[in-house]
Amino acid sequence: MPKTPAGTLYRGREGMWSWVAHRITGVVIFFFLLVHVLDTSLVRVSPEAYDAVIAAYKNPIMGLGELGLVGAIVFHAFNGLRVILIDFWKKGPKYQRQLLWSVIGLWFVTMVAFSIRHLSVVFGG
Amino acid sequence: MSTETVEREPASKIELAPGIGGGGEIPTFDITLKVRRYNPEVSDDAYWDEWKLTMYGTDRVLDALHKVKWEHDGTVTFRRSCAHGVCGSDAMRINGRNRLACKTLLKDLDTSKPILVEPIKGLPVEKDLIVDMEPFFQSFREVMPFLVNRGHEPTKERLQSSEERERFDDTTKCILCAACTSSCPVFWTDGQYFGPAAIVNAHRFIFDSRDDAGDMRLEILNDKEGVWRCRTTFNCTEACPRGIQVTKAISEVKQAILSRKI
Amino acid sequence: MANPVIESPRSGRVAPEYTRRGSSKGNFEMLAWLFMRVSGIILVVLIFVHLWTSLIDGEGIKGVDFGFVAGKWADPVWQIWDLVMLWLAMLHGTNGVRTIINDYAEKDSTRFWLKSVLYASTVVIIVLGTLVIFTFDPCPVIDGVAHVAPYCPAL
Amino acid sequence: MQVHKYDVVIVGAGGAGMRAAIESGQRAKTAVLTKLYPTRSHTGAAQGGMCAALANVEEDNWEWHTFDTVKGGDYLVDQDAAEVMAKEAIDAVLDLEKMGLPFNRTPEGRIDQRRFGGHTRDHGKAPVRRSCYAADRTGHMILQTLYQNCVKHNVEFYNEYYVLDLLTVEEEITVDGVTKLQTRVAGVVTYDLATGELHVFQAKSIIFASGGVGKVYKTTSNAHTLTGDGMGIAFRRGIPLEDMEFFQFHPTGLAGLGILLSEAARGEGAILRNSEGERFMERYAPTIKDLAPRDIVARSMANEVREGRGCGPNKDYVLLDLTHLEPAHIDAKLPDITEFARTYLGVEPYTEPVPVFPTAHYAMGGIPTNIKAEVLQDNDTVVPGLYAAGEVACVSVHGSNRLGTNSLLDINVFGKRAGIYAAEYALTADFVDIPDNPLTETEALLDTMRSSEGGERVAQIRKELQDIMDANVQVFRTEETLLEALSVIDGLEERYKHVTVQDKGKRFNLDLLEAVELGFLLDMAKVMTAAALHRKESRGGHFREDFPERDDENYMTHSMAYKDPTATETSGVRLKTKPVVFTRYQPMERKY
Repeated sequence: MPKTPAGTLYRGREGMWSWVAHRITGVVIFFFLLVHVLDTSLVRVSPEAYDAVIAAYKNPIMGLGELGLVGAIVFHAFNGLRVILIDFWKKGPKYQRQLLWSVIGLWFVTMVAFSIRHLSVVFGG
Repeated sequence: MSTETVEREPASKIELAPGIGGGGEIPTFDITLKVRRYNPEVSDDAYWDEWKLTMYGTDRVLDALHKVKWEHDGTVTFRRSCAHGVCGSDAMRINGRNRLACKTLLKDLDTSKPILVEPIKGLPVEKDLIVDMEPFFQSFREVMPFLVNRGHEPTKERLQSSEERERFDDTTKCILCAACTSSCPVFWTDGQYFGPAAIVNAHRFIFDSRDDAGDMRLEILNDKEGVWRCRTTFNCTEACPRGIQVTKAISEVKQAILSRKI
Repeated sequence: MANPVIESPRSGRVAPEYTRRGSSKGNFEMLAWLFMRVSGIILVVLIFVHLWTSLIDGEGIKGVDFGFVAGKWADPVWQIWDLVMLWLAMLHGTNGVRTIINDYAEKDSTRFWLKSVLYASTVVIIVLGTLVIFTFDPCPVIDGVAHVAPYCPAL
Repeated sequence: MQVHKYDVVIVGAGGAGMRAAIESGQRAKTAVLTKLYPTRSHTGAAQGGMCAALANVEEDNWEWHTFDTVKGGDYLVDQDAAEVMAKEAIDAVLDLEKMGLPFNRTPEGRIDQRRFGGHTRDHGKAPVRRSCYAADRTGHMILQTLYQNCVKHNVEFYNEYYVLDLLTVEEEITVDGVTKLQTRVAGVVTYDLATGELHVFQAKSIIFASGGVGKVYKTTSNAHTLTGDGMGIAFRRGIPLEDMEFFQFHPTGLAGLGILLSEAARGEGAILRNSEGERFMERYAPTIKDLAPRDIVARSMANEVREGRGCGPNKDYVLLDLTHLEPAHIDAKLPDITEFARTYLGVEPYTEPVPVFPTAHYAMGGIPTNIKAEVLQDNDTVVPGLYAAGEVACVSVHGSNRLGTNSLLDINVFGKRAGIYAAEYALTADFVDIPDNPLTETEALLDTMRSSEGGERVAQIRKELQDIMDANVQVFRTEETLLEALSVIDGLEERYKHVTVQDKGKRFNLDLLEAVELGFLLDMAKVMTAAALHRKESRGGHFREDFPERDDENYMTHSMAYKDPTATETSGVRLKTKPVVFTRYQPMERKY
């Protein structure tokens, strides 16, 4: 790229920010996936090794991390379905904004339900 | 379109509601205009310049720029021509979004804060608000943006139904201002992407019932820099000063490629 | 004071950075695009069920241990499930990261190295994961010591 | 100094320039020079349509079209040219359709047609549907279609190359025993806006298609870039300008802004009302009312305002009423202009009438040409290799008042002719040698401006020029207003010598560009005013209140304005006359 003086951030709207979020959550999930396959592979090393590592997932801090991860996955999934609707449903492009608000609504509901269950497990007895 | 016109003769005289047809004193207000300046003849660095101006209610951003150029600083440089949104010369980034300066009324912006004006993104800046448009037009030229018809040339016009014409009406509105292409986050990355404007202009011919080169255009846009780089961010649709449903048009091209390949 | 040299005539001359580097033949990008959508839909189902069983069902995350995995993989359905999930998720993710590299790597060499690393790790992870699923032994004997679990055959 | 060699060089990339380029590019080595980018030209702003007697929706023929054009131009039209235009209109429309222009269609799939001001059936009996259109962006579609076809035919464009001078040489020739000086053209000098360098384009044929001069007025529908450059360059090089006193004011410009609302609005049924709610055009043109030609409507509007029936706080505009039309109909036929009303005035045309007032729109006059688009250096001597088409030219098909849609037709018919004849000439002719030191005058012009410290601002002089032209050389004129205008322009010209540009750089020095353009504007304002002073009658777009009648005995002639520093009483403009060509229609009273 030739030298272009950097300007302000482009003020895109829902479509652009959902795409940014989609990219970021995608990368986060991908890196977790790499780690997750590796930790799961420990089952081939020994049950103890696997249990030791998995125990780490059960501490409260990791519990919050899992919450974040699930949040990322749920958003990526719902927004991915939105993108598919935009691509294949005739009226998708027209309703892309409403679709995004639905995604956010569904995400919120899902995450509230999941948080209640998951945090009570993590922080409960 | 049907040819019927309203044949009912309008009344010779009507009562006009008081104050009808706009009017009244045109209010004035003060604005701060900040323009991103860059002149490689003087310095390699860009900087912000600002002016305080008193403007009228019907003034547009272009009027403010003209006021600066004509009354304050003649070196401020930008392109413009028709000044009412049909020539596509003055696409620029106003308060962070691509707009035509001649179609953006100052009163519609938040005048309590400085109004930021920058060149459109992703094309090399040449001076102040002027960017090199050649890469943009190159992409346009590459999609075969012209009618190709292999049939016999009729003596009169080719027939086309209103429905067939309606199919591509939206994409014929394009004025090649580059607001869409330079609003696309994918285009900003490396400038290799064909960009929304080129696809819009391909769409205009792909869906024209008189055209025979749709397959070739679809093949061109099936490229790695073609439609598949579109990430449906809708920045292009929102930036288009002509209200073209750009993202939808791109989607339709994607589907046309898919349905032909599979 | 920099004195810019602007080639002339400028019209019709496109800055080299913008000249498209050859065109791609074939439908790879189209297939990749399509794959993202198809795999995406399948993954939503696979992963949501996976999350349900691991994080919500039973004791939630606290219930996950070696035994949980072993119990699951004793059933071939779950083996296939996880296998498909592994492959689709890895390919989906790899393709996603590939587009990101394509978008943001500025130099060809950077792009090449980043992609090489990406593809190598993808292969390693997919192979490793596949092997783990297929060679998994729920009752391993390590250093002559047998793993003890209710589902293991009594010695 | 860089010298480029082409068979044909076209100055301007609007409708006429690109139409010519499509023809010439396929026949000879052609370059198009434009100070903008191709699709930025003002052709794109034309809305309503392009007339041709296709007879797709009702009976029509090209002779009626010729008659309407002649009558619309108040019989000052050269009828041979009008016949060519009306006859070739049909092919011009079909050519565009075949190039891909998306015309609106009839239920049978043919090109749809609608009514337009001054276009009538059978010599004025009733309005006729003759205008072929693409919604209300016909000009936009023509411009895009022509550019698309230029891309198709690989036409070479030099974008943002501003032509500043025409290189001419004079040679003595003897015709019928009379010896005179024949002007020959060698090429043009251009200023590359991106780099600030001068280039010479040597060419066998040169086509001027650089558009109009609307920016001499303040309230205008014209683009900022329409500064009469082509006319100015020709004038400075000794070529006369024909009929410059005739300038068209379009009736329906958005009040105060000048942005155009197409005549198509009235073609689709919109009407004009004054402050009393009266449809006043019934008084001025009882037969075709609101669809009378533009000069008549504009004058009627100005008269309503003058007699105190204007609307608004200053009673300075009238209303365009679309409220009796179906919103769906408006959306289908007039989407862009209703958006203009909403965007720029905040008026909702469905429910509220739109404030409008005449806006400076089109120069009927220009560089004189014959029907082959060849430029004339006097009443009958052709300048070999020099062509002009479009608004910059005066063939004269518009006479003293152009009919709506005939400009889009003009550019297509005479643009095509210019392209063909220019290429054919170039294939047989030799290059004329570039004169020694071709850049001297241009360099001097630019250097003076760049180095001047006189402190006069371009914008200030231009504003004063536009103000005086708006006030004194508008719809109504008198000897008094014109003389005053001329003396003001003289004063401005004096001040222009001390004009200072702030931008001293080379790259994209648009400050300098505006200063140069102002020079052309001043020249053209002077020519227009002097020509208006010369014509002591009222005809078409030129209405002298001190001579309110048409005077066929003394003024059934074209005016030819020559640059002549000795003509001090008219600021260096010498006026001569040129006979009008009559073929089949004799002058009659012009009533609608």
